[in-house]
Amino acid sequence: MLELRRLTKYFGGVRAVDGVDLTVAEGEILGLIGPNGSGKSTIINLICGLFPLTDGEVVFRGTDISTLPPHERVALGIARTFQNIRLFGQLTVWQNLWVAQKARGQGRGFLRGWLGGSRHDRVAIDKTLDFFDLGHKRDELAGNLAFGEQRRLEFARAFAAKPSLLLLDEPAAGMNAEEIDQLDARIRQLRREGVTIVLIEHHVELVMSVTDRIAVLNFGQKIAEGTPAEIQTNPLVREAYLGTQTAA
Amino acid sequence: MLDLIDALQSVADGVLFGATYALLGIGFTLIFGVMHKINLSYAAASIGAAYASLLLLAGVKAPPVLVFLMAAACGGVIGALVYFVAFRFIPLANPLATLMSTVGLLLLIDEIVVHATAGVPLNYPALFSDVVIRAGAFNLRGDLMFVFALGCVAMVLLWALLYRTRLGIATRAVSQQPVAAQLCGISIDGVNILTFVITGVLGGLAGAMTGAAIGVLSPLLSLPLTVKGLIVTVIGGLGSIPGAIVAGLLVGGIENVVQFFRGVSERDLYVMMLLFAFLVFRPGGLFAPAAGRD
Amino acid sequence: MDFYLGLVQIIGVHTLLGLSAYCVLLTGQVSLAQAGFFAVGAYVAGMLTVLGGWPLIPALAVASLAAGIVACAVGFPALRVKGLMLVVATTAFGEAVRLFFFNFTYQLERGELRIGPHGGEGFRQIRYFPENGWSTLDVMLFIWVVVIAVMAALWWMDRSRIGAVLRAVGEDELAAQSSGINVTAVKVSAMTIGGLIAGLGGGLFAHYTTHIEHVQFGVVLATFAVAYPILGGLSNVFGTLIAVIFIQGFLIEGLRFMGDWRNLLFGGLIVLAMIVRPRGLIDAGTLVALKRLLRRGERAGA
Amino acid sequence: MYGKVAVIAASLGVIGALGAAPAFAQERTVKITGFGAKSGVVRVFGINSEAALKAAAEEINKAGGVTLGDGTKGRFAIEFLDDRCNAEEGISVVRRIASSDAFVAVGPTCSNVAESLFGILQKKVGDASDTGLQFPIIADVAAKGGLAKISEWAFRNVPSEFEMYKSLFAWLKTQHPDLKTIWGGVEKDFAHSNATFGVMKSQAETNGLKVLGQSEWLLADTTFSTQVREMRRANPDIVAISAHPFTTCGVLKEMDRQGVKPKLLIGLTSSSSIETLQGCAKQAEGIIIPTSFAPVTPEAKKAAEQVAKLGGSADLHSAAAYEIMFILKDVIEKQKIMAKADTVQADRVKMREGLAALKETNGLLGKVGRTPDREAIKPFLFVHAKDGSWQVLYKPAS
Repeated sequence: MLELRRLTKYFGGVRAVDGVDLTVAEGEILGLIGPNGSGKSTIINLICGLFPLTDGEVVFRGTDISTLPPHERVALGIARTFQNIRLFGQLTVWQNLWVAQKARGQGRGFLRGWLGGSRHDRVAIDKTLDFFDLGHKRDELAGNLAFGEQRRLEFARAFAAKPSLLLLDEPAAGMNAEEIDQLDARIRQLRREGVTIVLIEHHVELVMSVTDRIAVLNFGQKIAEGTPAEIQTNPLVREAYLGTQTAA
Repeated sequence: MLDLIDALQSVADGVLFGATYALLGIGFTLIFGVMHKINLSYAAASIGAAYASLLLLAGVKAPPVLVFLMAAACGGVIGALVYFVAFRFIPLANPLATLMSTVGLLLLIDEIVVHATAGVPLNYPALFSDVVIRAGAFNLRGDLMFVFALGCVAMVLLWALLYRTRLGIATRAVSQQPVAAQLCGISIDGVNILTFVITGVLGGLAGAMTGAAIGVLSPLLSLPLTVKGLIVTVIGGLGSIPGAIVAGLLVGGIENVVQFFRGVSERDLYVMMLLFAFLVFRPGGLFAPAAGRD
Repeated sequence: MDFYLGLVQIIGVHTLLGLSAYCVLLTGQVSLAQAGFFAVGAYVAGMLTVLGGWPLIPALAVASLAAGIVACAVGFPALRVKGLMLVVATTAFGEAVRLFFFNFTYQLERGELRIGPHGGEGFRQIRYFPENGWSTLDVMLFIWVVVIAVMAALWWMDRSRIGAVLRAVGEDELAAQSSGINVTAVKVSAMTIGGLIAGLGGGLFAHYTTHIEHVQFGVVLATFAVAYPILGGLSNVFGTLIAVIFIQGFLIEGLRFMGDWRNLLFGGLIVLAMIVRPRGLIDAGTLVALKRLLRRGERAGA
Repeated sequence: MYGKVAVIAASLGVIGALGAAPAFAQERTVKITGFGAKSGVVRVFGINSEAALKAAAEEINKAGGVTLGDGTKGRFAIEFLDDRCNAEEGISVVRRIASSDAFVAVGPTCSNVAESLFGILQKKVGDASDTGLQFPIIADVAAKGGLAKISEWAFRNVPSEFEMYKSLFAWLKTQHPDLKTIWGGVEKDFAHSNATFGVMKSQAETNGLKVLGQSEWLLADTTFSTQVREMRRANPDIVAISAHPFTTCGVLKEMDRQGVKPKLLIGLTSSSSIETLQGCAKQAEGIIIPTSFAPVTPEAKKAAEQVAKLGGSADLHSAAAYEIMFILKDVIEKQKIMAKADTVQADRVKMREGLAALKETNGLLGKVGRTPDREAIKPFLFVHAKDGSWQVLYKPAS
């Protein structure tokens, strides 16, 4: 469904991403891991179109989307969360989803899309909120939520865009064990509903348990790819992690 | 041929006067660098300092040099006051509130000057006003040369202060990493006040230079100088001191060239349109870093 | 009585000016071009009624449209930049508009008189209101019908998804983009709406002051345009109205008894207001408190 | 609501005096409201006008006051409101005055305010289809040409610059037949300067001077070198500058630096004030300006002293305000104005008619003629700057 071909991004002289080839199949959960600064978040940003590519292509469902602006990529079905939470703090929880949701509704009439949508759409937002266990907070300002709730809301907002490909950038960072379990369950549930997921995560247990395949990055290059079991025994991966992140 | 010489002469005059724009630009840029906020009352405070120097020395027959120094000192005091009135008590998270409070202060300073002088233009002393350096068909005004030189000296001192003293290092640390700087024991409040005093001194000098270059002071000046200062700041690139200097001289020169070719009625129209185009198509300023920031 | 009616007219027109900046501020942009759009509206409406002999309402509609088109055209390039860059770019644009009218002369012979804009000397005798028998009260009511219509439209827009989208862009452009919002389109639309409203305000301004000239549309007016919503708070349209009443009603007319002190207080009180209420006179907190009060009242009533 | 307090406070004197006193009281207060700029760069105009109005009112009151329509004596009381040279505020101020018992207002300072103000007045008296304000206003300062034409309720006691420069150039022709060429300088974005410059230019040509060209600058400009260079190149005999003190001084100083020394300098009427001398007395030495005021007659001297005592300075603008008080006194007496709360409407009409009917008034320098356009033809003289003060150069016989 998503294909990255020789994906390359230089910042000045720094090769943040250096010729990465990667394929994500329909319906799978792909884990993207690597030490800090290995280029994981940059890849997400490139898939979303936040920076122009230095070289290579991003192909989504057979079409090259490398030059599309970010909002059009969302319209095609690519949604994301941010590593450092970026909610609309002065909007309510409900409005955060509202903003994201209707962007896809434009096809069904411009006015309706912009003015607030049908009853069906509103119900959909409430359902999403309930699914992410935020129903009771719907009228709170997003900025006033607790940290874990903010993470959930980011996830919910990305999901509200009804994506077929969801890019999660460290959704478990700062969460406690219970919250991570819930996250695990939600990711699995989404996969059952047919959403393809790319997951960047440092939390090894979560990655190992939930993903189908894992790609490992180091210094902007892909150094390994395979099932979780294969990755765990890959010497290259060990080497990449040993010096930098033994604790992981 | 005459036209060419005239055009060049216009550029030269403009560039020399541009030294005052450059000083104002540096002031705006320094405050922006340290606080990430715009101080719209800056040019008004500069003119206010020049006025204060005249009023405080009204009784004595002070030599112009003393008036200039007085203006710089007043500028420093006013700078500190501006910080306490318009910045100190407004939370950092509300940049719009600071923007507005400095607008209020601009109006207040202007009105204080108007009340103190009834809005009447005042004679401002100049040094070397009777000296004209002639080079062929070319004339360079002695007083403008002096103003220009004074501006250069101020810039060099500022550079030395920022890069060669502990105070300067602290200032730059705060502008780059406020939290880390605090952890290293630097008082942000102290650095902020210092920045306002330094920029205030520069502003006082700029005000005095403006007064000396025109020969008269009027509260009419504060609004156009605010606009000029902002223009210089953004053309030079936010936070860039060399940018502000070059931009100040450039704006002074371009203004006079356009006036020479298109006349005064259309001068500002063209300057504004040029500026608009420049900002939109080269938003990073003259010395923009190669890669865009996110 | 006339005095109060006149003051209410001024408040109405300035509210329109403030609301035009409000729309743009919601998307997080400080635009000092609003005075320019206001000027376009004033000159277009004035020329249509005086030179073209048009009735007021179509003239206002065209003026508003013209200012909207100008705003849209300038929005595309200008909104590529943000923050201080945008402030200066829009100042430059606003000044360019003012200077255009400084150089703009288009006069027609009417009997022995020459009428129409005359460069630096301005555009005299835009007397549609008195010539058509409008009393001060009529004018005031007319202005307020327009103001209330605009406020209602904006209030409703604020509550709709558009409002949420505008604010989302204002808070975090990157997140908004990543939520599928075309940020450029939203910002340019906000600018266009702002232009439409400013044009309407400018058209009314030209007619109740009867004379317009370039100096009226300078940086000071542009600053006031953004000062109203900032001072009033961006949580809803009433903040702007309150701020206009505060400035025009209280600081300018209300403090008149202070004599010479009035003008010193003007700037000082603006500073003070910002220190005391950095998020504006009416902020989200005020609204919550008000709602609570209302709810309690309802409960007590029921 | 806020404004009400002030209005009440301000009109309390009138209402109180009228309400409390019996019908045949010996004395009544006649409140005259002046308005103009008392803030911003033109503050000095407001200060001077206010002082002049008060000085004149004091003078009249001392001499027994004004005789009202019912034979009682009235005493003038002056109030002065600030319009900040802003058209909207000027309209507000006049509406405020018109909402009180005032039957006339004196002002404004700025021509752009006058433009708007006169625009909201009824254009033609008795035109029922015109709902403009019916309230007489007499201007003391606003100098832009032809303003009173806008409405029949608008009057001015402002000197006619056309007449002044016409006379000045004619006089120059006789005095300095050797001067052949002239160069102009104009503050382009200030309507008054710009309009007056047109007058200067046409009068110079009429009197056989060759106009070599002109330099232009803006109200708040800071460099004049390019403009003055053009001037130097042309090497004119005369330089005529139509600009207000701030840029007049800026240009004069630049001329000094570049060594441009024309045989004669001419300035704008408004620059014949103390401001120019404070800004650049040395460079302005010798500049000739026609003005409608100088302390040359005993009356004028006395007026100047009184105005100075009240913290103002008498110049051609504030002298006009001073004269206006005496004009108002005459009209009140001639038209039997009552100055009572219940006669306001009639008083206003009478005031307007009285002002319109004037053929001549007494000015500080002599008789002042009135035109059908409701403008004044004031006597004037030519002053020049000498040793840091304005001195009379010549007084044309009028």
